[in-house]
Amino acid sequence: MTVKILYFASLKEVLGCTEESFVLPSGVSTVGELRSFLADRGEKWKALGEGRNVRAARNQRMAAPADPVLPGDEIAFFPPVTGG
Amino acid sequence: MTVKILYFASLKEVLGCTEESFVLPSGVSTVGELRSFLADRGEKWKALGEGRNVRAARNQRMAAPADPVLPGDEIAFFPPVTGG
Amino acid sequence: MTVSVQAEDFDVGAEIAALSAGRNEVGAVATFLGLVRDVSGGSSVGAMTLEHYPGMTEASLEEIVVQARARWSLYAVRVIHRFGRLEPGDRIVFVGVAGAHRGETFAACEFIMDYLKTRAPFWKLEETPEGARWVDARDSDDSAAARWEQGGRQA
Amino acid sequence: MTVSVQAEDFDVGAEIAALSAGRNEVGAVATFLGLVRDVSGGSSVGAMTLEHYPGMTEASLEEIVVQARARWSLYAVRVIHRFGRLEPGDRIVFVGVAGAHRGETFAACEFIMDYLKTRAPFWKLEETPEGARWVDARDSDDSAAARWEQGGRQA
Repeated sequence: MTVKILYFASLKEVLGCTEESFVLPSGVSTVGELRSFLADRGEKWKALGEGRNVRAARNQRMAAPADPVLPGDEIAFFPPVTGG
Repeated sequence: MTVKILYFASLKEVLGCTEESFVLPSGVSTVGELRSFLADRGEKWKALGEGRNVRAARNQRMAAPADPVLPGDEIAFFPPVTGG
Repeated sequence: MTVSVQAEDFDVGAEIAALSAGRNEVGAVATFLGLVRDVSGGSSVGAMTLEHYPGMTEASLEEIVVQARARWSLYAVRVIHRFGRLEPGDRIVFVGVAGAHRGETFAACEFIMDYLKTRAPFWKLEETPEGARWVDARDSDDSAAARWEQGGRQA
Repeated sequence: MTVSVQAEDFDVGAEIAALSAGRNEVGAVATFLGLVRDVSGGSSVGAMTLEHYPGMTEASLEEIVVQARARWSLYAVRVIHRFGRLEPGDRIVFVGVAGAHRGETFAACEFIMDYLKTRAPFWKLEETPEGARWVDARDSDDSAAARWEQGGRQA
């Protein structure tokens, strides 16, 4: 019942975390619910809070808040992209 | 009272002429009048006639029929361009 | 090979030549080359580091190319994007599109760049005299990409 | 040197490098390369000969570049157009534009090509199995150039 969570760029720096293995708690079944849960972990995790410009990917594809999170998924959170 | 006239591409081939020195007759004072005069020279010169898709330049700039023709000018007639 | 995400530099002339090599039906090659500027947001930039999301970045670029090929009839497409530390004047990104005529190659090349800017996971960290800073996404990039949704630029 | 009208081939990679050489404020280089196609209007093309109007051709291209520079803020522009006999796969024309950001370089590059196609005195004579024939101007080229008059593509 675990997922891999990745953080990139400024979000990675603020959180001090690149990657974690995360056991899905009950009540967390979508990308949006996962993000809300993580945002409540403590002060620095507010960077994931509502109103912050954070994008998410599920299994390496851009994801919407309503997209499901299933065991074994790779979920990523990152700021808007700035390549090119 | 002469002008240099140049012909290019398909027009050059049809007329069998690349360049000529031309003495301006009275009544020919614009690019359009020059073109009409030339078109009346004979059968093959109808390629310059009204309704034919011919462009003109005066002193190496695109010219309109109403543009003046003055002694010493270089006038060119050619089909629509197809480079690039 | 259509998409490359790499630390190494690339040879623009060779990439352009490859787009039409052995394809005499190619009449038009439109390309874009992005370079590191020595100035950004009013600050001088000594260098930048490009971070990416290995796996997703390549897949995103491939998907953008698939979309471009679905919109326009193209003979060849090439996308190269570098990551890691780069200095002013260094090449960052190359997009090349080969087709029969110029309209579709210009449109496809610009489409790919606009989508890359908003959908491919890359992030720039700039080194300036005021310290290192992550580049903010620009609203103008979102609106550039949005143009293609409205059907206004089918070329 | 901004404009060249020449019989000789050119080095695309070197031309693109020159557009940003020593200019670290360049962030974007958009280019277009036109090649001889082996097919045209349903016929196979063995070769073509490009005729031009020495003097006026160069002046026309310079004027088009002046107009592009008046519309957009550009750091460097390069236009090369060949004349004489060319075979399928041969390079015909190169337009390269360097600027700060991509939008203006894409727009200026396409603008220059659209105007070149309708305003620069070049004419193509194609050699086909049915004989040599002068290429007709295309209405689509006129409408491509007309877009820029309507203010619809300021980018």
